[in-house]
Amino acid sequence: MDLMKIFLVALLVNNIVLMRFIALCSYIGMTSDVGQSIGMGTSVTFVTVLATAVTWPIYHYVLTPLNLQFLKILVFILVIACLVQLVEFYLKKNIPGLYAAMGIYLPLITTNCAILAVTFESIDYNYSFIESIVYAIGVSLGYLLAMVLLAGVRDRMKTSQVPKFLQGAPILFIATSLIGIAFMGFSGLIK
Amino acid sequence: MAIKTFRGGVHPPEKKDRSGGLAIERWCDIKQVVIPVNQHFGEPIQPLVGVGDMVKRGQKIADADGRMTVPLHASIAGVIKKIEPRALSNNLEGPCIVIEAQEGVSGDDFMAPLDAFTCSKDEALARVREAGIIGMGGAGFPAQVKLAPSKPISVVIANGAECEPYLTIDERTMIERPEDVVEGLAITMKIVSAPEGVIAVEQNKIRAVPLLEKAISSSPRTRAGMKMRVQVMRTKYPQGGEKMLITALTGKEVPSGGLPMDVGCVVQNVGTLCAMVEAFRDGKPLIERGLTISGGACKKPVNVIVPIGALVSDLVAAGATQVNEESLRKVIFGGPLMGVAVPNYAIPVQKNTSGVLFLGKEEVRPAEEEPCIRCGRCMRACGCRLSPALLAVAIETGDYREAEKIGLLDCIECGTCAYVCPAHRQLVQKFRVGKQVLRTIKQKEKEAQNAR
Amino acid sequence: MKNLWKIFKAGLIFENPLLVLMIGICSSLAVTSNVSNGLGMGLAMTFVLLFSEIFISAFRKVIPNGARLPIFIIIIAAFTTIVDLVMKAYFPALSKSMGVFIPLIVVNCIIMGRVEAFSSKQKVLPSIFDALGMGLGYTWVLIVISAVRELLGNGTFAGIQVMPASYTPILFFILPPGGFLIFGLLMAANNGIKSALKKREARQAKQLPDMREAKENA
Amino acid sequence: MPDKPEKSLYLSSSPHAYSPVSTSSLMLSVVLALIPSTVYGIYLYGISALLSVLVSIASAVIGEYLFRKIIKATTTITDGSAVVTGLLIALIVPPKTPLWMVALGALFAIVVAKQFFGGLGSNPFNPALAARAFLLMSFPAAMTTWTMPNGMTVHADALSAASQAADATAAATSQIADATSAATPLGLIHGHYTIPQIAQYFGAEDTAGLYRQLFLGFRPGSMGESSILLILLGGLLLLSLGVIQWIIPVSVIGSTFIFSWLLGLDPIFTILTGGVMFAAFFMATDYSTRPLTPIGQALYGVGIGLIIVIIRKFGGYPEGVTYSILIMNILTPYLNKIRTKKYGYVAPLKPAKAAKGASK
Amino acid sequence: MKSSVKLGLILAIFAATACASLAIVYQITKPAIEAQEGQALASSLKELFPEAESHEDITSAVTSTDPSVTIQNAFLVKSALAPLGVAIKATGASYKGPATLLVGVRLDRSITGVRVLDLSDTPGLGGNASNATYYVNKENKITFPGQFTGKYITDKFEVKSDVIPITAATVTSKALTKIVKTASASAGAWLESMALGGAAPSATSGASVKEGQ
Ligand SMILES: Cc1cc2nc3c(=O)[nH]c(=O)nc-3n(C[C@H](O)[C@H](O)[C@H](O)COP(=O)(O)O)c2cc1C
Ligand SMILES: Cc1cc2nc3c(=O)[nH]c(=O)nc-3n(C[C@H](O)[C@H](O)[C@H](O)COP(=O)(O)O)c2cc1C
Ligand SMILES: Cc1cc2nc3c(=O)[nH]c(=O)nc-3n(C[C@H](O)[C@H](O)[C@H](O)COP(=O)(O)O)c2cc1C
Ligand SMILES: Cc1cc2nc3c(=O)[nH]c(=O)nc-3n(C[C@H](O)[C@H](O)[C@H](O)CO)c2cc1C
Ligand code: SF4
Ligand code: SF4
Ligand code: SF4
Ligand code: SF4
Ligand code: FES
Repeated sequence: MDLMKIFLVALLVNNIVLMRFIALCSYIGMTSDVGQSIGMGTSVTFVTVLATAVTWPIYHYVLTPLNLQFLKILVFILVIACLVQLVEFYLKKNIPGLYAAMGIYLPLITTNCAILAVTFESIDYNYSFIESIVYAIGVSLGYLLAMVLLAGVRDRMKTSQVPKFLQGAPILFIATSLIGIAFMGFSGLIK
Repeated sequence: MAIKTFRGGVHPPEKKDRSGGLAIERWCDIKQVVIPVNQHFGEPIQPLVGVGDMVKRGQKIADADGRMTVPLHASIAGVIKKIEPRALSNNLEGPCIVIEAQEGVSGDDFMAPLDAFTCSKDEALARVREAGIIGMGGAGFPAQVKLAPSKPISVVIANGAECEPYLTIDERTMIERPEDVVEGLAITMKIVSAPEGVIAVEQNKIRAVPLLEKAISSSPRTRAGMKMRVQVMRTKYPQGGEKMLITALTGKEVPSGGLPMDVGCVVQNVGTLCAMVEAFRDGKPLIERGLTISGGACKKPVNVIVPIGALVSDLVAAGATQVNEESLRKVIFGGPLMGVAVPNYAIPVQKNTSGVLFLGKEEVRPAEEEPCIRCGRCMRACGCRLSPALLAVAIETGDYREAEKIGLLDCIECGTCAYVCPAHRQLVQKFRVGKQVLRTIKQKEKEAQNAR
Repeated sequence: MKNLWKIFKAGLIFENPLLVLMIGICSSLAVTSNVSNGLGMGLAMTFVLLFSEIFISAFRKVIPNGARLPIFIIIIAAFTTIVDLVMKAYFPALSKSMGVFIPLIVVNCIIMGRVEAFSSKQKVLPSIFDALGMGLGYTWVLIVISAVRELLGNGTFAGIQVMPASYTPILFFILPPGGFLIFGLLMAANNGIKSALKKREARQAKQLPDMREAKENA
Repeated sequence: MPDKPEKSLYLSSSPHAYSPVSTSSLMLSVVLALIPSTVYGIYLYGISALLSVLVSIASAVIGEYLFRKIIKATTTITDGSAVVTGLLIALIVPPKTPLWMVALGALFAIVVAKQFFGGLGSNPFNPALAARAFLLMSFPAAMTTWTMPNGMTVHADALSAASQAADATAAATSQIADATSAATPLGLIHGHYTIPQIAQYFGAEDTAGLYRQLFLGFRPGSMGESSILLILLGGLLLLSLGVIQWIIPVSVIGSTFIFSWLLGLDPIFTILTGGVMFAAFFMATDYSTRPLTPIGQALYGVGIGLIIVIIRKFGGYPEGVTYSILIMNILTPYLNKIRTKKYGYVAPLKPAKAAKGASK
Repeated sequence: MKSSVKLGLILAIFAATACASLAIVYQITKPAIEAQEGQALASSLKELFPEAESHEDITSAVTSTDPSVTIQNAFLVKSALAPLGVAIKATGASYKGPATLLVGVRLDRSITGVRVLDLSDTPGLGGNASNATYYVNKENKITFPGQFTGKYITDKFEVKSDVIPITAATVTSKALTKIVKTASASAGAWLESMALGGAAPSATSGASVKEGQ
């Protein structure tokens, strides 16, 4: 049940995009099309979980014993960068179908803040390995959810006559504000 | 008898009482006719006569080879004055043969009678073609093509729905010539070898029903074992659309992109049936037709039979009807929901002109297009279960793939959606344009594919 | 000199990373529910940006193209860690309230973007001005957003009660949706100003030849 | 005739006839349907309720007018949608909400939730509910302070009997039972009181009596939701005029009923309280924010019901309806993709067949 | 091949330099960070126990009486002469996430005070628990955590009976009350086990604390 709670809080209550403002650039940039938003979202989910599974042991079994916790930022970002390279390489060679679907998004992911945030927070919150993985799944599915929802709203707005001064990014942020208002409804759910 | 209908549709004010009680008049004393050469749906045909030729009534004056063609006949006796492009009721210009009555030129040139029940099928089809018969309900589809289906037919439907407001000519035809309607239905059934014939009549024309039933029971064809009956339909637009009729009567749906024969049906307008009877019984080609002239700015509504090619302005001048020029705002060929607005009424009556409406001030509201409020009325009204509001969005955003999925090509352009839209969205208008665009896109794709 | 000034100015408005280039947004909004956070984040960002640009510009001849990105990342991560440690040591309260967002500076697209686009190709001095322009452009936007949010949502400015006591704070503005709304509006306002400026420039450009002609005629 | 007759003829593409129903007539019927509830609300809460209605409508209409003026767009206040939004806002906030908050909410609804997205028909989120959520977030205390209707007294001792410690309840009930502020039935059930206790509190002899009282509308709450009877009256009017269709109200109310029963809540109590009925008829049916397609609408209604029940059962506050509709609003674009099959739909050919067809 | 070795070498040099310089910075800031943490603790302990001079970490000896509340730290606070009481830093779930409180308990089992260290609940609602100007009792200007001062660990700690809730934030109020109750009970249990202080609370000492506030 505790894992469920971690998951739901990460997914809905503290949605990484809508409530925490993380990974906004890709949220704004990659949602003009539903397919694209799903592609980016699933790619991020995949890499986030993988990254958490790798960085958590590194921190607890390498950095901590060596008393090198202060290298966390440096090490994590490099690990994630390498990981993305490896994943790309692996997919290209072994699962071309998946590569075709995710490949274009992978290079964009290296510096996706959501991934890094999850890896840091799993450490900061003192999560166990399992909890960290569940947290990573929750956060990244929350990212996927937010992406898909905005893509839907954008689809809906295609024929709207948005006032000129709001066209483009401004109205997307305002739409996000309203999606966020709706998401406040989840805020009481997990006590 | 259960009243049948389809899902959706609307019920605009009928306004049929203006002319519904008036007997059909003949107004054939016309001095000049302007006969459009191509009135049918299909390949163009060529004039067979030249300027100055004298022609008899019923003489063939244009024809061509080709499956989708029908010949054209002179509707009055006289002299060919001109062969030139003229404005037509579809707002385009097309070649017309102008015939002027002349002293001393008279007489009919009809074919010999033919018994549809004893002649061969090919003979019968040839007769239908030679008589120049096309669908009189609207589209003008060559009748001999429709009567030679490549699939077995289980029912022939006589379309007496006449769902458009104002129009009453089909109603009058059924009241005044029920025997001819029944005979025409029987002939059609014979040609397509259909076991059943149904005359579909909207409820607001219920008074035609006993007359038709009497005609059926007293018809020699019934005695010979042909099965015919009358079916009352709910008064609702577009009940007369053939897809709606078929579904209401048989429960089957014409498949997307298919034809009525795919579900074993043939649909014929009652006027077309009468024309077929005349073609067999009298050898008379399709040279005249009945139509309703009505509308708020029409001071004298009439149901009238006129020669094909008669200019509406001449009919007015001759006193067949009267127009209130003061309040006249719009002239429509056809009914108010599917008809075409024309810039003036010096335009000839065609084989498929079922009515001419003079609309007045109060009936013409210059509707300003407002934003769609997403009320969904259009979707509920669409007899084809399309989503006009979403279709319009797809077309506006240029997403033709989505538009095709929603069913752009299935739209029968009945205009119901635009009729009900509280925001006065020009829905069907967008779809007409959109269909053209989609067809060209598909054409190009096909070409590209063939090129590969 | 004029050139350097131009580089500096670009980041403030016309190429403002947040409002115009739309990068580095995420970490920015999260911390803007009060002014001190906004200021702290802005300065932290500027610090990392400045030193990353300086170092990368200085070593640009040494850094091989093939290993460019990893080296950039190492440098940026190093300065981010420094900021993180320094804040923990000397501004513990601020560090605590900004949480994970300080470490996240490392992936902020502004830094990688500027380093790639600018300092890896330019000399040290212009890089400094670019970093300062971009950093301050980032900082002022954060301050404006957080000022509006704090004022409306809490009635205070940098923690000091500004609104009259009778003012009922509109909590919406310090909650996340309020942040999105204010940022959207600020972006819209900036768009408006920009298009107005452009129009004026266009008008001036049109007038210029006329004036020249007029002069020539005179 | 001064000029040639044909010059003055209109040319337009068919159809040449239009149904008399217009946007403004639809909006007017909604206002009409809301009048019984509004009048009853004013009867319950007095002149300040009337003021609240007026201020809300005025702010909405003026806000719409000024905004359209400023962005130099056509004036749209005559379509009446701003009136509906304004009226609805007044009906769904606590009756004694300060007027300036009501006005602020109406402006938020019209400007941010509606006009920013392009105005009537383009807004993805229900403006009135966005305003309610905005107010609830902004002024949680004011938005959860309810007023006792005129002439209503409650039996606070019913609640004290429920609590064992006498001194403890004194503090609690003195808060709840003071003259102006009231506990709503929903608030009480959320406070873990039982339905018989609530019945007693409202002076009903038994549970059935409580249901009857809730149905007729004698309880604290927002103006619009008070009387289920009058809501049904208005709803039936809209149904009979064809302004709304049955799918959404039925699926919202039905699914709320079923899910609350499944989760062990009292289903009748659930649908009679918290604005479920009001929202089902007047707010979930908002044209521009609900799905257009029948299947989409059914799923939308079920989704609303499910979220209402989840929030009521597990949520930290009794709020259910507002958020559930707003959340389902986000899904509307996707629900719109679930269409009924068009007339004569034929499944696309299987690839093999299609290839054969193409090669022919 | 050679070039890639060179690449790797340069990369390694950069990485090593970065690590080395970070290590230096870390060494410089480390005392400050630790001092910060220590100071923060000392000053909040001082707030709870004004006479405090030193403290002793007893975290491992104190166990929580309620599994849903975790005890982060526990300290035995001493004046120059004798033990004063126990301070407990405890975390439990609140409306939006974990909340952390510091609770001080005297030897006479009365609460010296409650500090909200970490709370992420909605500002204006649950967030009012850490708002120094939000009073649950307006006449006497008592804040939500303030009302616990002077309570005895044997009290009921029941919201709406002896604990006044924050308006419209019952969830937060109950959650925080539970943390206070658990922390003080755990402190009491530890005191009991060490046989420190009098078990029977003296009425006067409680009253004097109240007046002192
Ligand atoms: C919307 C719509 C309404 C129609 N209504 C009628 C009608 O009421 N009566 C009619 O005979 N044909 C009507 N038609 C034409 C029929 O679909 C069909 O083409 C016709 O009945 C075939 O008979 P015909 O070939 O003899 O004209 C309508 C077509 C459409 C698209
Ligand atoms: C459409 C609408 C939505 C509402 N949404 C809620 C809601 O979700 N939760 C809620 O507590 N109150 C809501 N209210 C306001 C209620 O007046 C309020 O919730 C209060 O609890 C009334 O309680 P009662 O239904 O038990 O009388 C809503 C009112 C309306 C008309
Ligand atoms: C946006 C929002 C935020 C909320 N935040 C809190 C909160 O932080 N703490 C809390 O206890 N309740 C919170 N609530 C819940 C409501 O205030 C709810 O009415 C309350 O918990 C019910 O208890 P009460 O009204 O009996 O106090 C929040 C509600 C909303 C709508
Ligand atoms: C049946 C019906 C329900 C409506 N419900 C709402 C509503 O819940 N909220 C609102 O702001 N406007 C409502 N309106 C008014 C109008 O549709 C609304 O302002 C649009 O959402 C604006 O685009 C309603 C209108 C109709 C016809
Ligand atoms: S990688 Fe992160 S910072 Fe860069 S665009 Fe994507 S989300 Fe924004
Ligand atoms: S063609 Fe038009 S007018 Fe004629 S009957 Fe059909 S719908 Fe009615
Ligand atoms: S015009 Fe087309 S879309 Fe409109 S109602 Fe008729 S069939 Fe449906
Ligand atoms: S009827 Fe008109 S306003 Fe209503 S949904 Fe259809 S297009 Fe939109
Ligand atoms: S999304 Fe760009 S900095 Fe995080």
